[in-house]
Amino acid sequence: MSGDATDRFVAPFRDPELGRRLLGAIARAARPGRTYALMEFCGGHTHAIARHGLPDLLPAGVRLIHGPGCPVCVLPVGRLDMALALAARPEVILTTYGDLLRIPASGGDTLFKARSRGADVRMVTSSLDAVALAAAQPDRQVVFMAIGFETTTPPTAVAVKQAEERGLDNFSILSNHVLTPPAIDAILGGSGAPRLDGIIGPAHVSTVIGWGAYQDLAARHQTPMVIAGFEPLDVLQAVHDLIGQVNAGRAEVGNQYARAVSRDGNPAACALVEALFEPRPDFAWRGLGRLPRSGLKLRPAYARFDAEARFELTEPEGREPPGCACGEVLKGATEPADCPLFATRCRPESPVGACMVSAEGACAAAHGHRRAPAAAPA
Amino acid sequence: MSGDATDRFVAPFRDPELGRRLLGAIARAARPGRTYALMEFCGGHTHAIARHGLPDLLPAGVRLIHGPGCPVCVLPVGRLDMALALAARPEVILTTYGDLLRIPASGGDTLFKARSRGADVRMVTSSLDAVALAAAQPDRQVVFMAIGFETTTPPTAVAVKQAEERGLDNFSILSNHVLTPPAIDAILGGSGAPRLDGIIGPAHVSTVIGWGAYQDLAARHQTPMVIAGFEPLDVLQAVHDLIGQVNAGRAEVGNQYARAVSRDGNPAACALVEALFEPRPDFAWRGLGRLPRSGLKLRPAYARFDAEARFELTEPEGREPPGCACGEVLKGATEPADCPLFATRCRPESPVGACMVSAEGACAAAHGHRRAPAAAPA
Amino acid sequence: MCLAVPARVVEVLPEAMARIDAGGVLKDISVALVPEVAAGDYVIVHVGHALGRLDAEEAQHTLDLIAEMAAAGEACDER
Amino acid sequence: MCLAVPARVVEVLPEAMARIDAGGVLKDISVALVPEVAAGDYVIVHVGHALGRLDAEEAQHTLDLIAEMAAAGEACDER
Amino acid sequence: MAATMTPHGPPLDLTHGRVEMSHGAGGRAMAQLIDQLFAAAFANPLLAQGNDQAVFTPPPGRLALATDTYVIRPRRFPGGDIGSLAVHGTVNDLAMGGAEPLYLTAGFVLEEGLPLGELAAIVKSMAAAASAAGVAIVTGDTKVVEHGHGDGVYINTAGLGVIRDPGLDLSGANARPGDAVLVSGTLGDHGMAVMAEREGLAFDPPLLSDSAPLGGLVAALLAAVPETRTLRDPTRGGLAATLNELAAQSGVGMVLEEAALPIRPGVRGACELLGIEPVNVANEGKLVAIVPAARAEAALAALKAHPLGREAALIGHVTDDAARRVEMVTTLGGRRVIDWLAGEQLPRIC
Amino acid sequence: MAATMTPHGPPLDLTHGRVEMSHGAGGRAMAQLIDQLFAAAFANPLLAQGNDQAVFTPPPGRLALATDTYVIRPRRFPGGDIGSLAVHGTVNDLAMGGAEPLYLTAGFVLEEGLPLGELAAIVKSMAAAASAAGVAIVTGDTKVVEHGHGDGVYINTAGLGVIRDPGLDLSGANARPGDAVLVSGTLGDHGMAVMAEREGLAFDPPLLSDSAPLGGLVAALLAAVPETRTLRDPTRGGLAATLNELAAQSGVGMVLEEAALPIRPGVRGACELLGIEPVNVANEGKLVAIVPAARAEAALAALKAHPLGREAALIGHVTDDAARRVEMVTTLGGRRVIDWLAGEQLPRIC
Ligand code: SF4
Ligand code: SF4
Ligand SMILES: [Mg+2]
Ligand SMILES: [Mg+2]
Ligand SMILES: [Mg+2]
Ligand SMILES: [Mg+2]
Ligand SMILES: [Mg+2]
Ligand SMILES: [Mg+2]
Ligand SMILES: [Mg+2]
Ligand SMILES: [Mg+2]
Ligand SMILES: [Mg+2]
Ligand SMILES: [Mg+2]
Repeated sequence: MSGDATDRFVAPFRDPELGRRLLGAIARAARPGRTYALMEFCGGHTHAIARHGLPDLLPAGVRLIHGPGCPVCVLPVGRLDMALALAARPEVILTTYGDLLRIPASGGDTLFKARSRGADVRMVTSSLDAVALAAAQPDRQVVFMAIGFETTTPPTAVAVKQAEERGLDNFSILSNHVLTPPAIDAILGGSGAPRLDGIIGPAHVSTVIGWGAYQDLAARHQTPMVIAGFEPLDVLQAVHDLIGQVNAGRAEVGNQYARAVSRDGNPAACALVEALFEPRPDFAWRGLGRLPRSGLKLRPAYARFDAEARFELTEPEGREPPGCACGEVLKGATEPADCPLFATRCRPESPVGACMVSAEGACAAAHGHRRAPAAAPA
Repeated sequence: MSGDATDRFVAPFRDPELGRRLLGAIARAARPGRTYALMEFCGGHTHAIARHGLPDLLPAGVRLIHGPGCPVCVLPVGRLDMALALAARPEVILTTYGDLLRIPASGGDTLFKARSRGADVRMVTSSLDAVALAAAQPDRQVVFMAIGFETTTPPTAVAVKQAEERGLDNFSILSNHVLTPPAIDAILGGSGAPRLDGIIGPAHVSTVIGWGAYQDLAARHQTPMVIAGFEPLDVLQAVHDLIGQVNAGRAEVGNQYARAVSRDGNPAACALVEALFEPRPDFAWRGLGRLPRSGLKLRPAYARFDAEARFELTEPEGREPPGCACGEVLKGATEPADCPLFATRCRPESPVGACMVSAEGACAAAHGHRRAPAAAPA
Repeated sequence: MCLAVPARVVEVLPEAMARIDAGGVLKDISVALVPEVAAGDYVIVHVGHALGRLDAEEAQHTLDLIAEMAAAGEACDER
Repeated sequence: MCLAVPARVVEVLPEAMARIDAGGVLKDISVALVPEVAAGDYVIVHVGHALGRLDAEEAQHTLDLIAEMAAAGEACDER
Repeated sequence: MAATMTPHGPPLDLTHGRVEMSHGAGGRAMAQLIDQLFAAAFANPLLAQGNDQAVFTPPPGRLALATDTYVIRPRRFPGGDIGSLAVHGTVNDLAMGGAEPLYLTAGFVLEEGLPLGELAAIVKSMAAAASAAGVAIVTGDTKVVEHGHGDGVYINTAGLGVIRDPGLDLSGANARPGDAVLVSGTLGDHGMAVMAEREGLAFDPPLLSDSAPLGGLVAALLAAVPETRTLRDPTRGGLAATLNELAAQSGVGMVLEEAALPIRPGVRGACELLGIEPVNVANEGKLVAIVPAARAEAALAALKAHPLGREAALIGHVTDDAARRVEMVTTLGGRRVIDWLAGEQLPRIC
Repeated sequence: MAATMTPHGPPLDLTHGRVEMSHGAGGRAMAQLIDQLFAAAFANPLLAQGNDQAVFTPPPGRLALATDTYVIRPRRFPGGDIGSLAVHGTVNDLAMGGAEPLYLTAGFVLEEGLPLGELAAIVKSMAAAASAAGVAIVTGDTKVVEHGHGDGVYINTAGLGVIRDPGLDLSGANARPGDAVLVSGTLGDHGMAVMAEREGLAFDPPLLSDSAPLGGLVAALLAAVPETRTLRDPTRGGLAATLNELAAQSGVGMVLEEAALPIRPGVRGACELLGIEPVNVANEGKLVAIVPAARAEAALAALKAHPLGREAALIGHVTDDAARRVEMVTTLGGRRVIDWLAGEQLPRIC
């Protein structure tokens, strides 16, 4: 039975022949002369689209616009500066997911650079690794720099719960968890963003919160949305469905990713998050500004696990990288290649902005996976 | 003026021509057929004698016997086991003089081996380095494994005083300081030791406590003693003087090392040691057994700097290395070369006993500096 | 960040852990978020946690829909 | 352990320290145990501390004694 | 590193002994370590010369010189250890130039505390790998660094080899538009076998590093296709780094077929799980061969006929892209650039 | 290590930049480090081949191969740094075999956090030393280890040299009873200059490491005394280790005259202060020569005529002691054995 999860849930959704036929169906569905501006909200979709080379295959009128759905890309510099300040404390071991280590903070500093200066910064692949580390190193303060959308919050909640059960007094989290609906609301309602004809909605976020969470948004902004998986056929089917809705003048929430997503999501995960976290009054998003009730912090009952309380941190005014158009890119208002620094001063090995670092960042996707223009030799 | 201390106090005391003439005087002074069994108490003398190749140059009747005056050689295994137990504590940085790192403890363990297992053991060249380390690492417990005769105790006292003045609460010492008069008393009065005709007395110990400290011993045991410096002409002059006393039937304390030693020594150093330290009821010496009032510990007023109190240590019954004749060698009862392990199982790179490790140990001196018999190939 | 992979639960382990098989790769993960999970179930795995169960029938249904949609288009073409 | 070397005090420093010259080697050591020491004095240095002062006249006196003793012996030989 | 022929005390304690600073201090303890461990395992006449340098008369032909340092963690991994890797990695760099390996030098940086038994096992593995690759370890060096300044053991090897064919030129600058790009087997086995150890992943079926000496495979290929343009082993940085290097060096582009890349299911699965790409994962027993298009089938056949090339594949071709891009046609027919890794991904895999 | 000819972003920041893990990951950051730092400093045609191996036609003659790894702390010391030392140490091991150095390989183990500016200075020093020694660094390797797993930088070099005289044999096995033992200058300057940095010692007059390439001195000696039996550089372990090695290898004994040993006052003073012996302290620009007794004066004259041998001295002779002891007649006329160092004394001096 080895590999059968892949056989059932991955391989068929990458089938070249079915893909070819689906692309044919899209080409036929798209009305000649009409433009379909579709935003893939999730960085996961951005990554999949680039990795499978989909833009070249879609009809000219179908334009895919990268959204702000990359948690590390939208994290404002001030939050990274907080992590750097924590990492500089000798008693602290700062743990986080690998994505975050290379993101430029104020002045171009990064957690990797902090580590090279001697700070104890460690990459984990699971929130529970951070808890295990705290248990193993009782004389150190282990801080988990928690980040992510609704997908990633429940694993953080499990970690806090576990730390509570194990009675650890040296574990805390720096919560940067954010919520997708306020961001989509801002994109659809805000100024400076392009007019969108439809949205490819979050995959694994929806596994947790359910596709029902987006119904109000679609209706309010009269914009169709299709929740889609991260395989290429998932994306193509969502594109097909959105074109169909646009053509029909509908604005519904479709669920292409029914194998993983239900209307209500994972109630156990939602309940755990609800028990531990509460919305902050507002939270800053790179590109989108401060959005009300868009970020989560631990409830007062769990304040002892909250690094902001434990270490009396306040969020500094971070200095965003000068010249970087990440904010505009994240709204879909600017194409990465239109940023003057793209592929010249800002390159994957020497990124200026977060969007060039994360594997799900729009600029990294544009630089690494597409047919990038060659840079001039140094 | 550079180098003038050497020109005045070292070079002339190594003068080959004067040495040759002094050796002639010794040859003439030694009565034919008579044996002069002279013990050099200090390891420093043992080292100097070997380093300058003196035994070959003395008349056949003059026999130099190595004494127990090597503080690391006489340290019983149980004290080293205490240091190893301390070093194994994660919060402890154990500091000590380099001589001690390779001395075999119970089961052949050493501080170097502990370090290779991950213990934080650091060599210092001054007691004050340990204090500086404690000041620099306030979150660690710095223990100074203090060892030595009256020479080395005042520097330890200065360190404790400095830690007190700087208000350090993470500095302590494991005192292994011992006193020379009880050891000389045991050698001269004890059984199992050879009959000695004279003693070459401690050099730098006497700088501190003065030559007067030995008058009672010389008189009581009717054995002449000459305090001597560590240069070859110092040793030869002392030998000449001892032969003269033996020939004349005298038993006085002579002071060959008048450039550094007075009758009363260094009163400031003595007063400081007196203020901080008190004699233990007894202390164990390898070879000589437990000698009353022969070891020093911090006075109760300084107990917070005493690692034995702070870490609630008791001295375990150490296991001396099986087969090692160090105890007998230290009393002068056995020659190193007569130990069955000498130069076979016990070698400088794989020492069995302490006397093969210390540069001042009788076995190391015999192995390294003399015309040792060749070992059989492994 | 939202990288997640499908896997089959090989064995449920104590303390809300399970051994999963993701494309021939075995790993121990937390199933604290899917308390009802059993061996043989399919789950979606994210940062060392099962986020939810996967429904093989729904997967097949989606594939059928895609095939139909693609075929419908081609049928149109053939006309 | 009782290794100690003669040195000349080059400069007395604050906090009971001094810079010494031992055969062309300069080092900062503690002079807490010889509080009265001054630049130009000779001291004997052990584990980073001056243990006591050295007396150049006594050194010369000892050397004279040795020379005398050796000469006396040789004079005897010549007899 | 040569034997000192000096008598020692009791033999090294390989059961409880650990590396101590004295083992690197140039004294008796170091001489003993060298005699009883290194000289005993690597024994050969040149090493036995016992001098600071090995002296020999080279065979006729051009010579090739290569070096690599091995800092891999964990030191043992499924399919090998740092000792065998330190031989394979360097003899393969020689083989990629068409050179037959003659001699290796070995430089060890040992961390205080390394169990002597583990060092002995590594040295034994190194000796066995050298013997299998037909190369002699003729001189060496041992340093010991304090606990906390190393990671058990780092090994540098430098290799000297001979290129017997006077006309052979396998420089990376030789690729020409139209040439075929081949790989000698599955991608990413080494890097993923190593990474899995660290990430607590297991494989069903088990995954082994591909670490192996490639001299025989190269000889077989060159015998069949002497027109071979260039060879390179896709180690650190994986296939992506190697092809970008070759494209830059030759001033060409390349296009690969995603569907043609040979990748084991376990490697593919682990890459999905960890969010990385098989083309960025290291190999230690694979080569990339670029041959004239007309010789592609012959080259493929020659590779497949060798035990280390059974899963060889033709994966793409060289283009005249002035921008020297390496691109890939995806299984769905799209195109994307295969870039170098930007930063770190698989630390310490070699 | 070869230049990749790949375009990069902004140049390395040598003022504030530090080594990061990405600099060893086989991707763009590593390629940039290699291009902008190593390839630029070491530039030569073989390195510019840009392949995994440097290929060349050797000159006629026998070849010599040597390697050493350099882990010295501090990395800069009076008279040199780890970069120049890594060249001198290895070319000297070649020179001791009578070989003229041709090529070096260079393997770097960089610790995360090393300031790039410091690395650049070390690389520059290495390039200057190689150029002065007439040797080209033709291939290399860079690894990066995590903070706390190295000590800034460790460098391995392997050297290939040519012995042009077909009759030359300088093996350590050639010493014969009656031969003269010479040393080319003062003992212990390197080890003591390094140790003094760590122990907070200063010198008046200042003491510099003797680190230097000895090829020219060897050539001068061999021209004057082609009958020279053997040469060796008394590095780690000092003169004592070197003479014991040679005694063991040749099956002879030696007797030295303490009064004949050339030792600077500062080195002697520091040895007294630290309780160590100058014969156990490392040198990096000195050689021991053993020559037939009848040629001792000619050898001494040849050494003294060279700038690196001005303080050369005849220090003793070879005996037929079957126990292969190295002994010393002390200034007072006594005798003692000069043994290997038993354990550690001067950690990390090379
Ligand atoms: S290319 Fe770089 S600088 Fe420009 S928007 Fe993207 S991340 Fe920012
Ligand atoms: S030779 Fe070794 S075993 Fe024998 S007495 Fe001396 S130290 Fe002990
Ligand atoms: Mg996402
Ligand atoms: Mg003494
Ligand atoms: Mg290489
Ligand atoms: Mg390689
Ligand atoms: Mg290679
Ligand atoms: Mg070496
Ligand atoms: Mg060497
Ligand atoms: Mg060398
Ligand atoms: Mg050498
Ligand atoms: Mg390499």
